[in-house]
Amino acid sequence: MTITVKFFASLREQIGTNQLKLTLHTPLTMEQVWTSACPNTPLPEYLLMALNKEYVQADAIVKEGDEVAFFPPVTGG
Amino acid sequence: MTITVKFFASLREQIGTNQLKLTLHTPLTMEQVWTSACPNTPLPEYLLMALNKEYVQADAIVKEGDEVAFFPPVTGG
Amino acid sequence: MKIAVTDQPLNPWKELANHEALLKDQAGKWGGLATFIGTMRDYNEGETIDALWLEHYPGMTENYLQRLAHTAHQRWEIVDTLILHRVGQIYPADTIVIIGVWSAHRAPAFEACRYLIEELKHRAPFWKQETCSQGCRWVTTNTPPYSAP
Amino acid sequence: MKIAVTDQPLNPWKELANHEALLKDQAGKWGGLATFIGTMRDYNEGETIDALWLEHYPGMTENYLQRLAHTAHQRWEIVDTLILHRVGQIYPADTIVIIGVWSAHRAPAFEACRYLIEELKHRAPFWKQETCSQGCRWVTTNTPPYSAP
Repeated sequence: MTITVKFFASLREQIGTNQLKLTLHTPLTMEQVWTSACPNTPLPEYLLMALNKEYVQADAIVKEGDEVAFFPPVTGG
Repeated sequence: MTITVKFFASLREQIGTNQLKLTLHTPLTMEQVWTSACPNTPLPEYLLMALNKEYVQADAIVKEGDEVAFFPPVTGG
Repeated sequence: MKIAVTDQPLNPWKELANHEALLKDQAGKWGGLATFIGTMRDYNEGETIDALWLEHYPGMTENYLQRLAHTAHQRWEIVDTLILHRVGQIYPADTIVIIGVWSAHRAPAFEACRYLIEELKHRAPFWKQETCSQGCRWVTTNTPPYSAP
Repeated sequence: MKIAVTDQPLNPWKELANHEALLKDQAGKWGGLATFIGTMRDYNEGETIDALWLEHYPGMTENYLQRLAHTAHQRWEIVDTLILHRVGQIYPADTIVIIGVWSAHRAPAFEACRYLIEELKHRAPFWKQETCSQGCRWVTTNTPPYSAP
């Protein structure tokens, strides 16, 4: 099963890509997706995460075709 | 000594004039000015008063050439 | 700082744009503008209102608004303030009042803007007379004093 | 209710006037419009800022703003709401955000307007990168959650 993982802002620069495709063999939590996508980077302390464009917690379950996003605290307005 | 007395809004209609000149023989308080200007009308409960275009209390002293105004609670904005 | 009372129609967008253009020297210094635009409703206390007559006390009203603006500038960190108020005969959907507060940050802009409209309604010498099917009546409900945060 | 994210310059007066024109049917139903207009300052934390790059999460950002507007409509008695936000490359004095809340009364207009800008700053997926003489840096200070009155 394939999912899309997106990174924004400083995290995009740190990871070095804005998007990658990940093939999973079993359903994972958001936190496990982070570890699969960025095996060498520990989970940042102030990380925000979204599943299919909705905020979720680290234990949310990711399924086939989902869009996952990781990003730093927001600073708009 | 002569002073000007102004009335606004519903009070102007009630008194029947927007302005009158009053000749005083001695300094009066705002409340005494009201009684001289409107001898038949008791002081309204929610009356506001201004002396030379500044809010004052009923015991403020009126002097030669002053402009006195009486009006109801305000309702602008 | 601009304060005005006028018997001419007020276009809020034009007034705000014109005033902001005067602040050109300070462009980049403010990060927030909070505005309040008061408009005539066509109803009040359950009744249809056809028109409004707005009376003021020439001289005292302007002085009072000027003092309010000064107080706001002392109390909050503000770049500039605009207060415009219509008088005379007005009709539903006409603009009655325009308040604008420019500030480096949004909190003082919001707080000063709210303070100005509340104090204006509570104490500035304006009086409204409504015209409805039953004739004319003076509005009597005064706005209570405001305690700013 | 209009929500938009755009990489084109925002003229707040034109946007507000255009949106209000769409509410023509309801003219006379609102008595107050509270707006907040956020503008790019040319300084931040004591340093001169030359430009700002504003990034967002297409799709999620618009959804999030839409949800905020819905929440405001449920919580306050509101006639209509406008939220516009700029993205991409911007320069000092450019408009970043426009919020407008039309309501029969001023209290809900003010409160909902403040709520919308605070929640937008706290949670809507936008990120600012500042360009100054020392180069580029991502802004990191997030706005704390807001408790509406």
